[in-house]
Parts: sequence; structure tokens; C-alpha cells
Amino acid sequence: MNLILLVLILALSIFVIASKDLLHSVIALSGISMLSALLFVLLKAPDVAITEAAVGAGISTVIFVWAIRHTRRREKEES
Amino acid sequence: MKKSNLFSSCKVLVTFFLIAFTLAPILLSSHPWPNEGRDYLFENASNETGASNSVSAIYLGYRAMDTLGETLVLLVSITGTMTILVGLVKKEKSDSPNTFLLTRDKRKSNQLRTHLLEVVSGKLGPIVLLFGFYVMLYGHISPGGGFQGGVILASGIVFLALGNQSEKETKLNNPIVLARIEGFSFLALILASTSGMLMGKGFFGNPLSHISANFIILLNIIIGLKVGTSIASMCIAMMGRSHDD
Amino acid sequence: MMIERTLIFMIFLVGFWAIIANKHIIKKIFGLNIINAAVVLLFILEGSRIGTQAPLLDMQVTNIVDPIPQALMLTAIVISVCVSALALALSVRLFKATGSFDIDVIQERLSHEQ
Amino acid sequence: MNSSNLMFTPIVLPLLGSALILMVKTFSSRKGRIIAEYMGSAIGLLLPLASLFVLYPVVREQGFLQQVVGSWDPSIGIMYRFDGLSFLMILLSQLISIPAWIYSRGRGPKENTFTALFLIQNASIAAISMCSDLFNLFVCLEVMGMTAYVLIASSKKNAAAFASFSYLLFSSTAMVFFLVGTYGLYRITGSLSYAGITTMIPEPNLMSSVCLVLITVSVLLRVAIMPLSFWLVPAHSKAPHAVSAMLSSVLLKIPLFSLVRILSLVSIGSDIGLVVSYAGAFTALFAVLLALSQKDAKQLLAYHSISQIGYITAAWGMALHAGVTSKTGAFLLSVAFFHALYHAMFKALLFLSVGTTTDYANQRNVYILRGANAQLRASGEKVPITMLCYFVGALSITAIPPFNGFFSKTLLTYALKETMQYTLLTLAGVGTLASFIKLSRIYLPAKPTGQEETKPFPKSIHIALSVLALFCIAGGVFAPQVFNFIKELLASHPEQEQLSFKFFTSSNLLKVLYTSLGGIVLFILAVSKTGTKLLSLLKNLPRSFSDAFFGFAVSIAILVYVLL
Repeated sequence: MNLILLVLILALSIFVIASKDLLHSVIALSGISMLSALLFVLLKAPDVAITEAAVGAGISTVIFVWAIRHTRRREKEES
Repeated sequence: MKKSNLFSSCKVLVTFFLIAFTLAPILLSSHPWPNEGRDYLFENASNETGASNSVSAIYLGYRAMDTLGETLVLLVSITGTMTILVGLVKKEKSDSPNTFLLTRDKRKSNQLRTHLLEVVSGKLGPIVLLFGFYVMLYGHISPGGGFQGGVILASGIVFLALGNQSEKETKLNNPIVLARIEGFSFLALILASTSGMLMGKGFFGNPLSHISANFIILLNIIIGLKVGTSIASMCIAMMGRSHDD
Repeated sequence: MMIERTLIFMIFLVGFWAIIANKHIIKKIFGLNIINAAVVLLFILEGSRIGTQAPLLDMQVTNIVDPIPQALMLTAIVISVCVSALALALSVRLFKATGSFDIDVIQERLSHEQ
Repeated sequence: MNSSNLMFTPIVLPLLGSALILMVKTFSSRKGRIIAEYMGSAIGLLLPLASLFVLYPVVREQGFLQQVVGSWDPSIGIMYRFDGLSFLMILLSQLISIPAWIYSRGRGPKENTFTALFLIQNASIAAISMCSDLFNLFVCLEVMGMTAYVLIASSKKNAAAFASFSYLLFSSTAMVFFLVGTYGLYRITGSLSYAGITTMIPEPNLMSSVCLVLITVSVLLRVAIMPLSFWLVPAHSKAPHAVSAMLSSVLLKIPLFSLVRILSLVSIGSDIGLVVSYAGAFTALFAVLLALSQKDAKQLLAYHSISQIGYITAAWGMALHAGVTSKTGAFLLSVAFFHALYHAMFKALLFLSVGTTTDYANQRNVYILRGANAQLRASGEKVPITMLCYFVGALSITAIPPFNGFFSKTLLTYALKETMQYTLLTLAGVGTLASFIKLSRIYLPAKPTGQEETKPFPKSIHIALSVLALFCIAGGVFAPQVFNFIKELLASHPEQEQLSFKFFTSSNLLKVLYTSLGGIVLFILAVSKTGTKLLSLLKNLPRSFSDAFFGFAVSIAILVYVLL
């Protein structure tokens, strides 16, 4: 189970840096946080899981989405 | 031009491999994990601090200084973010379609503010607030604590702000009220941390004579209020209402 | 066990690659978040090896996991979010000023400013 | 309340002050806010000085005070240790931050949040200087860094936002490596306090050495010795002047001296010290050459910060190499701190005076700006205090006898005699003089252009500048006493002989003469045609963002290689 979650996190993190659409990257990043929170529950760390879910998946996603809304969604200028 | 590109990508590769090789022995180490700390806490944490959640016992008891630092990092970061935000918001038109908080007549035209969103978040807000207080107050015996509860409080306040149907701000999403609570709880945190010094228990010592979780509950409440109000005011500022000082 | 550590090591390297090789400033912040997440995962994963139960002492527990890394990581997670919040606010300001996310372009355009 | 509680006052009082300011900010009228701001800063800036007065005899008698925060068992709690080194570090930060804050009332950022953040920064500096716990050091460094990023970005310029961003990205990445190092050490030793870690590493093995190297390099990044100094120049030159002064006078030195606490306890610390010492000496020379090639006045000063921190690290590294408890080690460490203290004084003075001048003249290019004093007079300054203070600072940094820089630099080069660093540092001294001749040309008289304005010149600028200039002069006059004061606090054996070194010997004075002559010759060479070409070549060296990480990786690799 741990292994599957870690492989998923690795795949998502590669997606985060490879994706051309920043919003997709943000959603993948919050997916990483959710999966880590799940992993923390499995690893008997409920406190860390709550924090990661609230802070990593919640607040940081809000801030990232805010930043992208105020700037540009695509990585490169669209021609 | 091409040559310098090649050179710089070589440098990036060298950086990457140097770091990979130096970190490998640490990250891949299979040295047995120490258990002295665990054993000590297993024996003593509950008796010494009164908190049966031993993570809370460390977080607000044994290593409360780290928590103070963490609160300061959050305070400074949010202050800095808000300063930059206010500068940005002032330059923009406040009624651009990107802002959430609009006056009633403009709301209709905004695709982001649907009626569904308003009703659901308005009704959900109080429940989320209640849950936040639960997480905050029971941090010493169950998973959770001031910080986590505070974040949930913040999302409750944001829900209320989103679901606010009337023109006027309510007490809970008025940025000035939030900032006041934040200021008070920061002062309270400093005073609570020093209260042990006056009672002869040292900095961050439990000022109460008998061992109980009261001090941890108190710190949880203060930190929860502080974190909740500061994050909520940042989110409200991000949604388009500037926090003028 | 080694496989898990190797996976975390790879996650770390992916994030680090984003920081050093990607010119996009938001991608760099993503990289910072990823390497932080990798370290947090590592601490919790390794700290949980010595026990089987959550560190809540009120039940009939006998063999808890190490609570110290958990408490440390609470702090580390919050700090990493604070850092990325400030970094994002700064990068929005930089974008508004220069109209670009590319770090070299930003540096180039701002170097003409007095 | 006993004296071991008193050691927390430098942390608590600034926090109390900033809490007061932040709370009143949301409440009352403008007048109330200003009163609260002054009260908060008095609590945060002046009261810690008072408590240092009380603590001084205690530290002299007992050597150190230590307490676990919250009075827990030392194996699990966070140990704070207040000794001579922390006393001196807090003294340094208080001495500089008071004039810097006064200056900020005149020109710098005047918002309430500025003062609050400034006080939080002071509290974090005090915490860094005392804490003996690895993870707590991480948190405190993050607090200090965070305040620094926000304070740099509080400038209105967009370039300042970029400077702050690059500082943030670079040092936060380094802090993740710090965390990895903490992980490794916790895994080996099961402890986070310095005492616990050092007792559990009997013999250095690969993993513990790599961990210590990661921690050292991550902290040295904030000290900005050469391969790690990419972030410094934009950050120091674009920040508001009061913040620049704090950054280069205090924030560079505190992490450096806080490293002494852990590195002096482990055996590989001496090897790390030797490498860092060489790096520091090279930094001193190379940064001075870069400074000579700059055209922006504040950038020139920022390169001098790197160069001077190179002097300090050269002595600091040799102190670690000798072992800080040994007699030579203690002497070298005192010398390093002596120069750090004096550098803090004159560099703050230079940043503030040059900043004021370039602001009023509205021109930062040292090749164009002339007659700066006339411009200052035109903007309302009756007595040329700014110019005089600038010259006090410039004469100090170039080590001309009656001023403080002469004493600290002479002592520093004397302490490093017969090493390779000695030559490098002497050459760097020549470069310093040449580049300050270049900078001083901004005060050359030029044709008067502007008419008199009636706007009063802010008094707080004059107060801040005069206080710092007074420090520089008094530091020169009482140099032997100041040095003995530092040495007594840092030496582990309280009964040591007084300093027998004579400053005004003919060889020292001759050296000043030779250095000055060399500086003038170098300056003439630098403004000649070929010199200008060479320097512009140096100035236009490609400096891209990824180079910073390259430097980081290389310095980690070099240290690991040396230790194996």
C-alpha cells in the first residue's frame, strides 16, 4: 500500500513539473498533498495527516490558484 | 549563444549529480531508527504534560519554542503577503470579474458567484466553525490541535464570507475585527509564554502548580484563534477586499 | 524498505530538478514544495518503523511510533507553506511588473530599472 | 525571577513590543498608533540593552547560563544556552538596530508593520544566538529569513521584489538541505540538542560528516562567502537603506557565529574551519575586485560586505581549526568577532550615509554623480553631517589609523600572520582603498545647480548617522579595551593575560602607508583605459540564476571531498 501511494506521488510530482498548464500542476500538487495525508494515516501519524490535508491541500492550493488567476495559466505565451 | 546554453546545461547536470551523490548516503541510509526519545515519551509524556496525545505534548510542551517560531513565521509571511496584495489590489479595478466579493447588483453578471455556492457555503459555514473549535479544543487527547483547528476556523470564516447575502459585512468577516482578534491572540501568546517565568517555572513553563493539560488547552485556543483569523483575513484579501490599515 | 526510500529519493530529485533546471518561477516554487514534501514523507516513514500504533497514549497502547518526527514535521509543513505563500505573492508582483515568468527574462528586464 | 530567566528577555521583549504595535495598529487613531509604535520600540530595542547590563556580571562570573525552555528534561526539551558569544551577538544586533530604526523614522519604511517585523527580526537573532538545538535553529533561521525577505520586498522598487525572491528561493532550498542534515543526525544519534548529538558521534563516519556539511553549507549560505554569495548583492543594494544596514551589519554575522556552537563540539569542525578560512580569504580579495568594477554606489558597498565577511570568516575558520577552547583558537575567535563588531558599525554607517546621499541626489551611478554635498545642501541640510559621516566610515573601512577599522584589520592580519590568508587579505586591503577612492568621488565639488529648498532635513537621519560615527571613532579610541572585553567574554579561562599587542608600531603604520600608496596606484590603474576594460570584463561576467545552485552544490562537494 505504501509503495503504491509513493509511486503515485512520484508520478504526480513528475506531472507537476512537466505539465504545460499551471492549473493542472496545482491540482496535481494538491493531489500529492492528499495522497501524502493518506500515507500519513497509514503510517500512524494522524496529526501530520490533518495538518497536511488542511494546509498542504487546502491553503496552499488556494494561494496557488489565486496566483495563477491573477497572472497567466499557460506556461508560455500563447501565439 | 548555443555554446553558452550547452555550458549552462552542463552546469545544471553537474549540480544535479553532485547533490544526488551527496544526499544518497543520507536519504537511503538504513541505520536503525533511534528509540530513546520514543521510550522517554511513552513513559513520561502523559504524566508530565497531561496531554495524552504525545504529538501535542511535544508540540506545545517539550518543544513549544518551535511552535512559537512557527507562529512567527506564519505571522511574518502573512503580513508580507498582505502588504504585497494590498499593493496589487490598489492598482487593479476592484470590480474585475476575478474578485469574489461583489456588491449585489454586480453579482448577477459574475459567473463565479452562483446562487448554489452562496447558499451552500453560507449554511456550511457555522458547522465548519464548530468543527474547527472541536479540533482546537480536543487537541490534547485526540489528533488535531490549535493550528489545524485554526485552519478549519479560517475556512469556516471564508465560507461565511462567501455565503454572505447582505450588503453589510458581518462581524466575522470584517477584516478589522479579524485583525483585532489576531493582534490580541498574538499578545496573549507572548504573555502566556512568559507567565511561567513569573511563577518560577521558566520560559514557556506551565504556570499552574498542578500538572494538567490546561496550559496546553490554553495555548491551543490562542494559537487556533491567531492562525484562524490571520489565514482568514489573507483569504478574504485575496478574494478582492483590501485590508486597509 | 529500501524501495520506499529510493522512491522518496526520486521524488526529492524530481523537485530539485525543477528548482535548478526550470526557468519558470512558479515551477521553481512547485519544486520547493515537492522537495519539502519528500523530506516530510521521509521523516514520517522512517519514524514509523519502530512501532505499530499511533502516538495517542490514552488507549491500551504498547508500541507507539516515534512521535518526535511527527511534531517536527508539523512545524516544517507550516513553514514550507508560509514560504511558498510569500514566494507566490512576490512572483505575482514580478509578473505584473515584467509580464513574464521566466527568471532570466525578469532579471534582464529589471536590471534596467534604476 | 532569577537571572537564568533573564536570559530570555532579549527574545521576549522585542516580541512583546511587536505584539503591542500589531494590536494597537488595528485600533485607535493615528496618534495612538504612533505612541504605541514608539513605546513598542522602546520595549523591544532599549530594554534588552538594559537586561544585557544586568546579565554581564552573571556571564563574567558563571561563564554561561543554560535552561531548557519550559524546564523539561534536557534529553527531550530545547536547550538554550547564554554565554559570552551570545551576549556579544545580542549586543551587536542591539547596537546596530537602534540607529537603523531611528534612521527608518526619517527616510526608511515608516509603516507600523515595518517596526513590528524589525522587532521580530531582533527577537529571532537573539534566539539564534542562544539556541543549542538543531531543529530550533532551523525554525529561528526561517523566522529571521522570512523577516528579511519581507523587509527587502517592502521597498517600492520591483527590482527589490526580485532580489527578495531570489534570496527566498535560494535560502529556502538550502533550508531543506538543512532539514535533511537534521534528519541524518537524528537518525544516527536520536537527539536534536548539540550536547546529545556530539556525545553520540564518537567517530566521524560518512553519514554524520555529510550531514554536518549540509548543515554548515546551508547556514554559510546566509553568510554569503564566495560561491554562495549570489543572492547578496541584489538583496543588499535594492533593500531600503535601514534594512540594508541591518542585513549587512547583523544578519550576515549571526548565523556565522551561531555555527561555532555546533562545529566546535565535533571533531570534523576543524577541517571544515580550515576550508572555510581559505574560502573566506579568497572571497575577501575577489569581492573587492568586483566592487572596484561596479558603477552603482550601493552595489559597490554590497560587494564590500562580501569582502569584509571574507576577512571575518578567514579568522573564524582558523579559530575553529585551532579549536575555540585552545588559547590561539579563543584569540582568533575574539579577533573575528572584533572585526565583525567594527565592520557592523562602519558598514551600517556607510550604507546609511551613501543611501541618503544617492537618494537626495537622485543618482546612484558613481561615474555620473558629482557634487553630492551641494545637492544635500540644496535639499535642506545645513551642516554637512552626511558627508562627514561618510568619510568617517570610508576611513574606517580602509583602515586609516585613528578610526576603528585600522585596529580590527591590523589585529586580524596579525593573527593570521605566516598563513596564505595573510597575503590575500593584505591585497584585499589595497583593493578596498582603491574602490573607496572611486566611491568618494561622488562628493567632489561640482557646479551648483539646484536652488535652496526650505524643506527641513529629517533630524533622525542625523541622529542615526552621528551615533554610528561616534561608535566608529570611540571604537578606534578604546580599541584595546573593547578587544579585551570581547576576549574575556569568549575565552574559556577567565584569567588570561591582557592583550600585549601594540597597534601603533612603526611596521603597522608603514603597512598602512604602503597599502594607501598601493590603493592609490591601483585606483589610477583602474581608471586608466586598459583598467576600465579589464574591470568591465569582470563586471559583465555572466551571472545567471542557476549558477547560484551550482556554487551551492560545488561547495558541498568540496567540503565532503576534504573530509573523506
